[in-house]
Amino acid sequence: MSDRILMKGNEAVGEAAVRSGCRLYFGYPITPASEIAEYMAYRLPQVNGTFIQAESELAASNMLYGAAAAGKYAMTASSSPGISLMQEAISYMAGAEVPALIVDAMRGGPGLGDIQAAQSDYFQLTKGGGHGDYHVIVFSPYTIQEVINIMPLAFQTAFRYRNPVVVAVDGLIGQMMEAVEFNYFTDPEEIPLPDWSLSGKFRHGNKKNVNTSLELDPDKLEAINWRLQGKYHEIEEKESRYDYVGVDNPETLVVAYGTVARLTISAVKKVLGEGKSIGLFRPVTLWPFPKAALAQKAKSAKRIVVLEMSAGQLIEDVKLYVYDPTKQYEFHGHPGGTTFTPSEIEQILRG
Amino acid sequence: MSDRILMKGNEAVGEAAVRSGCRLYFGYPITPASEIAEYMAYRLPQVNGTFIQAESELAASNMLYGAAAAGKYAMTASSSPGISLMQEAISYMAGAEVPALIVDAMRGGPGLGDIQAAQSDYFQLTKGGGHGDYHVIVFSPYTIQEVINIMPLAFQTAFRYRNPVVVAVDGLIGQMMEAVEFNYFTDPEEIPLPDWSLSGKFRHGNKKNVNTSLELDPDKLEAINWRLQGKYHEIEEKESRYDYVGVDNPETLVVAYGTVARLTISAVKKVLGEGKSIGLFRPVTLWPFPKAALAQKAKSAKRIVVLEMSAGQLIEDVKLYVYDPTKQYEFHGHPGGTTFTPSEIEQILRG
Amino acid sequence: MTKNVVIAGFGGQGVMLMGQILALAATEKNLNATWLPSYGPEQRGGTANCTTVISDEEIGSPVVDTPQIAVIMNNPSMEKFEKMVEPKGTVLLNSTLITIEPKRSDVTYLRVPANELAEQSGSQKAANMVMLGVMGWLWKDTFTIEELESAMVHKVGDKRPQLVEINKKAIELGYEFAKNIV
Amino acid sequence: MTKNVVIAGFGGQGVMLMGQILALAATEKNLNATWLPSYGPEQRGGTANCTTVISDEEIGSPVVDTPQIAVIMNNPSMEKFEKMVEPKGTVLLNSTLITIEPKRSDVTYLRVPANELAEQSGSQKAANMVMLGVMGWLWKDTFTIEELESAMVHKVGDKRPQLVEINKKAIELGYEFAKNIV
Amino acid sequence: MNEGALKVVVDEELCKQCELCVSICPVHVLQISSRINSKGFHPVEIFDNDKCISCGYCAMTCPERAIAVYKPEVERA
Amino acid sequence: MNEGALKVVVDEELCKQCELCVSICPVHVLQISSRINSKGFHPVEIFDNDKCISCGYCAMTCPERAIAVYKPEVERA
Amino acid sequence: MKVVYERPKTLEKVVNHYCPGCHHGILHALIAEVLDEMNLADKAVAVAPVGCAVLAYNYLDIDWIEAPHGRAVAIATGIKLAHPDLLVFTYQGDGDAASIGLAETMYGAIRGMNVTTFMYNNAIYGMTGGQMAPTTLIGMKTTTSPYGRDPKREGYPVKMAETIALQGGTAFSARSSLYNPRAITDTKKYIRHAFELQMAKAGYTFLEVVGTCPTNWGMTPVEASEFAKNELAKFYQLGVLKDVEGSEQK
Amino acid sequence: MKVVYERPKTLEKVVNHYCPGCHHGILHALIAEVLDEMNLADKAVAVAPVGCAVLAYNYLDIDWIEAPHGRAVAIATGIKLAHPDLLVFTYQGDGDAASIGLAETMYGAIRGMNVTTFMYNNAIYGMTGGQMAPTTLIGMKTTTSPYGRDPKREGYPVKMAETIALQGGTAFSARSSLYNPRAITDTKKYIRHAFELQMAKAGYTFLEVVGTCPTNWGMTPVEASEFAKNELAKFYQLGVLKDVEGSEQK
Ligand SMILES: Cc1ncc(C[n+]2csc(CCOP(=O)(O)OP(=O)(O)O)c2C)c(N)n1
Ligand SMILES: Cc1ncc(C[n+]2csc(CCOP(=O)(O)OP(=O)(O)O)c2C)c(N)n1
Ligand code: SF4
Ligand code: SF4
Ligand code: SF4
Ligand code: SF4
Ligand code: SF4
Ligand code: SF4
Ligand SMILES: [Mg+2]
Ligand SMILES: [Mg+2]
Repeated sequence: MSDRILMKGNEAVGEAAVRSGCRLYFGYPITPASEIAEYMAYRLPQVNGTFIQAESELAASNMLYGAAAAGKYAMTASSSPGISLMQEAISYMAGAEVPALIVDAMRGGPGLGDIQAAQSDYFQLTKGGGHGDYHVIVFSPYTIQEVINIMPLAFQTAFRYRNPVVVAVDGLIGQMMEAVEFNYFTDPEEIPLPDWSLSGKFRHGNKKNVNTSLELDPDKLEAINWRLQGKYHEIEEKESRYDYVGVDNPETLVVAYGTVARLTISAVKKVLGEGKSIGLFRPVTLWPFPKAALAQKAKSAKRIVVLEMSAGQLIEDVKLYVYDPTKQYEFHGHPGGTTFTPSEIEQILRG
Repeated sequence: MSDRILMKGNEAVGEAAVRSGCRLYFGYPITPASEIAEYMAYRLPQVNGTFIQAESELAASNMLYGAAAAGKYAMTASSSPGISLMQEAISYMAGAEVPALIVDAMRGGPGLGDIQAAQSDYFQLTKGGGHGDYHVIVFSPYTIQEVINIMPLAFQTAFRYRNPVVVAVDGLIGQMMEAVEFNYFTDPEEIPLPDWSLSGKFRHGNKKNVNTSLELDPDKLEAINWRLQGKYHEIEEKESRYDYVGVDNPETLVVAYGTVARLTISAVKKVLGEGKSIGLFRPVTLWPFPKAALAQKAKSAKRIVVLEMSAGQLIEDVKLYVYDPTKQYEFHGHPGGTTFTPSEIEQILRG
Repeated sequence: MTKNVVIAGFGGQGVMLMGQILALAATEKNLNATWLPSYGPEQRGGTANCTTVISDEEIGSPVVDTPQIAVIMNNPSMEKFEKMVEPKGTVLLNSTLITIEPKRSDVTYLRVPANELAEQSGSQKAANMVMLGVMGWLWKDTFTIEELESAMVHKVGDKRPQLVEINKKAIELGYEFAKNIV
Repeated sequence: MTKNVVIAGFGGQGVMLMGQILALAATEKNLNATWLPSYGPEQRGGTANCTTVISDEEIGSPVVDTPQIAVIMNNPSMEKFEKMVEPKGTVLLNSTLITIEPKRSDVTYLRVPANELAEQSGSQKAANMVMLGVMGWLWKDTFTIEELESAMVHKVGDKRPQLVEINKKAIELGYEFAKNIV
Repeated sequence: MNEGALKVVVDEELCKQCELCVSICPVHVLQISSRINSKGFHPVEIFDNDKCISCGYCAMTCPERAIAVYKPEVERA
Repeated sequence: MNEGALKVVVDEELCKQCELCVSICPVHVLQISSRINSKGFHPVEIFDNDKCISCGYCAMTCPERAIAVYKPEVERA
Repeated sequence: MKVVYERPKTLEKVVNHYCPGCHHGILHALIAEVLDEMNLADKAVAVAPVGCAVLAYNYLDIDWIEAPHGRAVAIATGIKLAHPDLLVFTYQGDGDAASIGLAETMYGAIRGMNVTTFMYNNAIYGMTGGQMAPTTLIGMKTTTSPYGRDPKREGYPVKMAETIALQGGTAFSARSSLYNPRAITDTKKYIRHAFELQMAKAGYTFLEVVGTCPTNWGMTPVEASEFAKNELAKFYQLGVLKDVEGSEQK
Repeated sequence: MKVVYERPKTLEKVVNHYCPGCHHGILHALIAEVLDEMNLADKAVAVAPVGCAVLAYNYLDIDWIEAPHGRAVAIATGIKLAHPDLLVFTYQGDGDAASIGLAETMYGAIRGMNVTTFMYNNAIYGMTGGQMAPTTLIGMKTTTSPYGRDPKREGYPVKMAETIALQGGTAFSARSSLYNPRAITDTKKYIRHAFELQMAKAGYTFLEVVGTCPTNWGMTPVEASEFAKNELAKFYQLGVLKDVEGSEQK
């Protein structure tokens, strides 16, 4: 028998976190993310970890804030309304440079909406749903296997840049099962405690550590902000990730991420088989957005098709980054928890 | 003696609300918005209104939600971190079409930041800091007099479209004093109670009213979302507002809003006097953004200068809406609570 | 090779489990597999369905709009899914419960008296396992009935060992039934 | 006509009030006026300053980076604001407290023993009113000393009527002092 | 007195076969019927109208408020 | 015993002239001095060292912890 | 024949979405009965929670609003202050009122708002599929306390009626249940009393109702009612904790 | 000479930003003294609030984090679970801990987290300039209760130590003050006891400290101390409300 196992997306999120070295989970139940918490409630005690059901998403995100500031791989997960409640904490963590990991299984909105998969929180995640000039790094895997591959990277990236990271999935990835493989297991003891960690002075050379996002002197705060902008720039340079399937200089460029990209891939392959000059550009990081790569791939394209499970958010960035008014832009969206069907996508791609 | 009085911006916000017919205020103190609450705590009891110091911004925004859903002019005010805490409620109110009014006196971020004036929450306000495909209408006055003129319009617009409205000011407008005039006073008794109001069946023909943002059937939720998008489109058509000072076909187009626009105006006039072909485009609504007008004004411009008290947010929209890669875009920002000085702006404008 | 099936019925009929066992059997044969659930807007009770795709290649979409096979366990699902099956596809219906008349001429209908056969296996509730047996026959070039049964045991055995024998019986009854009528 | 002044000192020296009274006096003359406060990063104690602009036209920026006049009440403010005053501008300094030597030759310095004069008026704390009197003289073509005093009464009278007389005295002392030295 | 009329009338479409009424009835006159409603439930029925004391307990307990209870008018002696 | 040494030593830069120590001293030996520190406060001083009983109340009460208190060693008789 | 019981007028005649035997339905009906008896249905606005009762607005023929999770009392506060003549109440789950919404609920009591809260305590998060609630008993297994609630790991059950009773603005705080006709009668009495106090502007009124969740407890409805009686109502003692009017103090 | 009192080692030698005579400084010093005496400074992490104590991290020579307004106990929970061997405490204002952060504070107690909270009760929002706090006394005028706190309009003062004492996971809940040497001594004793209980993993420890705000009360420091003694400490009675160890129950 192989090492491949059939696993639910949400459970894979949990197992991947455990194998990345995460031993602290703070969460509040919400469909369609609850199984992540449930899996962790069951799994963490087996590996000497701690699962806490917080009293709210506010509390969960602030517990996470504390644990990550203490230098540990820690996480929370929620879905759209719960993520809205975390915006203050996220802005704080960005400002105080705390490497927290947040999984967002997006669902239909606005408001209570429904509990089906959606991508209507692209702006919230990429433009800063909270206040201030900050960015969180947003990974957007499109299969359960990619979730598994990205989780350790997500933790490492958070710690490398001391920045909050969001892994954005959706109800569909979370609820489906797929045959997957885990080829890593990191012992948390082997993850070094950073010297900035709040862990008691005795753990870091008896010099006190302070973690704060406060700076009452506006000139100093401006300087901090420009330093943060420098960091964001470095992240844009180094961490923009994307995937591309198609011909080299496509006439039609399709842009989609996450679940929609997955639904699109077969359709793209099909019309490729029919001889169409087409390609699918799939941002793997939504922020930093792989701008340069997109602009490059879009060079040859006359028609740019953006598919999202929203009323049109990614499309704005695509236009901004391609920045060529001579091209034809086409947007197709499903806001509110409905998904594209493969045949619908085929029809769109055929034009 | 004239009717003009010297008044603090934050107090003017309160007085303008009272004179617009608002008798319900729910707020939580925060610098630099606290005087709005303080003014209302003192003023509302004089006019039979109700001031409530909520236990938090979450509570304040939800009290507001209830009061506005009950069909009354009601408001809250806060500043950046407090506005982050309102994102869930704002998304709900947009989804449930509740005409609430929120004043945001923006301050330096991210996180706790400082308490000085800033404009770093442009994205949060205009792209939806909360989850889902929604928009709030955002007014951005640049003087205390304009605050006074906009407040009644803000309430009326909220009710006309059943949509949350934000009046975005900043610490500078809130803290400064200026000679202003009030030329209206609406008796709240004269504002008709909408038929959708939650006010007891006996007040609306004994047919029950339900206010909800929930729709568990994704097809129906998608339909609701497209209807909302239709409303947003109508608002974009009808409610985009801007102001322009300068020559007709400027070579240099400056774009700025709120306090920065005000600081810029004298400088623009000065260099206009020196014979420079220049103009200041000032969006008065940040959403809906006056796209068409901007694109039109930008036609002649070779150089487009965007000034913001942020690390660069408005600039993205300016590029997106002007959408002309042949132009030269210039961004100057002050994130973190510092302001431009008039001479700094002059220097920038001279190029 | 890429195969897919949609399985639909009431919440309590075990349609989710069926789809999962099929996906597991494929996984245990080192194939790729996806299983995708879909619940109706009603939280509890109501209808539910799932889609299983198995393949020896990477699976593109786990969402299938024109399934090769539809396993249909009740009337409401018949109304919804009969029309979605691809031309020349197969509709596998629980004839014990479904009273709606088939409407298409371009698909093959297999009427399985699943509840009755289930009762023979020892429990009314094993109707889903009967249908699984039929699926085993239809997908017999992918896995053997023993492999299917072993996937069932891996899925169910830990939590409810008492059901293993009944389920095996039901799978076999379904398999035999299919063998005889197909 | 557009006039502006920056007033700076310790938190408790009443610099904010000075600026507000000037703005109010202008408003009561139907002029436009803005008053803009600025507190140091320290919440309490520390330094504070404000800017008042008055004009018969619409006022552009309430922020002034090269003020025509700076009223300086303590040493830290001297270090910060002396250099900002526009060439040919006026630096009005509280000579009772400021020990720093003036450094510029392109501005006019007016040294006012504000605390001493305030004491003559009845209260040490009225040093700001003395300075206001001096401002009244400097801006005498905009409003009369009576108009300035009346703005002071409108601002202070309701809350602290007991201060009105002392303040008036102090304003007058400042005004007279200015008249004699300018 | 209207002897024949049922003291307990069940709205069969509302019943979810939870059996709370059956378990609470002090005189044990309720049972699950063999009929089936459109949601697939077998609604409750009264099988011994005479014994029913019209206490209303079943109605009070029914989460669906599927039950109405009546009491024969007492004839004046 | 080191007779001349002060029992109460005030760090004058830290003192904010709040007078809590002055008000709490059971023997009333503290007062506001005429000196001025860099923040503009007149720091507290002890004016009657002898009377001071080294109870430490002033130090405990001082929000700035600007006060240190010492007690003369008791000489063995 | 005399009517002993007929479906209350204010209870909409639709099949609700609750699981068979769930006590949510009983509580709905009791509220409807009291509204009918007090003739308040056309003057009432209710706030639905996020939780199993999220669709409660489909079941009572009065004005409704659906609140964000936990914020029901804040929403109710806004409505009440907009129209002080109305009867305003919130219908909440234990997770909604005592976990994510704890502060809002407490401040209803602290502020002495003239609104009424019904908190359905089923010791579980029903809607989301059986996670631990603040009220989950020690030892109970839920999907997020799979090893049984251990106070060292999962903390202690919250006693809301007691905590609310302690706050200054509370006019009435009580706990009741629905497991038998006697308990149901008590609950109805408390509902009426709470509404009367609210209309008399006496302050905040709070009723914790110990209910069931057969589905997530993995029990039949009858077993669940037994569990409510023998386990839940043992730990969460029934009765009046505070009543500004009565002497029924504990 | 023998040292009666010298500045504690852990209290950084900088001029703090508090107003003259504000009791915040006393509480800081006492915590520093206990940390020194228990030798815990290098094992301690503290959480600063949003409130006048927002810059507390400048004053004690230990690890610090500055929490979002009200979320201090949640932050402390995260830190404590990351490093269970540490001493973790929050230093909060009354607005921070009892208004916006009420749920987080309560859940420290409900969960029985091994962290300690110091809540400085000055009956006002100091930092933002004197608005009403949850603890503002009836009748007190503040900038947001300009007509004096009227419970019908502004609700009732919150008694945190009592409310916290009621929760299952609370090991220690007490109220003390700083208006004279006796009160200061008691406070220090409680701080030490709370830290000892925390290190013994006894559960949540909570100390409400009745302090002053001369600035926003419009009083001299000496008047403010008198007010704390004669008014605040009358309403907010001092003493131990719960102690899992002692018998000092009320
Ligand atoms: C902000 C937010 N967090 C979480 C959820 C998910 N959620 C929906 S209902 C619920 C709990 C319901 O439990 P309870 O309040 O006890 O009500 P019950 O269903 O048990 O009646 C949760 C956590 C949500 N919708 N919104
Ligand atoms: C989310 C948020 N809301 C409001 C504020 C503004 N704010 C800062 S401190 C404070 C209250 C402080 O009062 P308290 O907690 O009693 O502390 P004190 O200053 O009295 O010691 C408030 C409301 C903020 N910074 N963040
Ligand atoms: S009314 Fe009473 S006796 Fe009659 S069936 Fe109902 S519960 Fe039984
Ligand atoms: S209690 Fe109601 S729903 Fe339940 S079985 Fe009886 S009649 Fe049916
Ligand atoms: S030590 Fe005691 S006696 Fe001496 S000055 Fe201080 S308070 Fe007074
Ligand atoms: S208590 Fe301290 S700060 Fe206050 S006056 Fe005395 S020495 Fe100075
Ligand atoms: S899940 Fe539980 S609480 Fe919710 S309706 Fe079903 S039985 Fe009732
Ligand atoms: S404002 Fe009040 S609480 Fe804050 S430092 Fe000053 S006196 Fe202390
Ligand atoms: Mg519950
Ligand atoms: Mg306070």
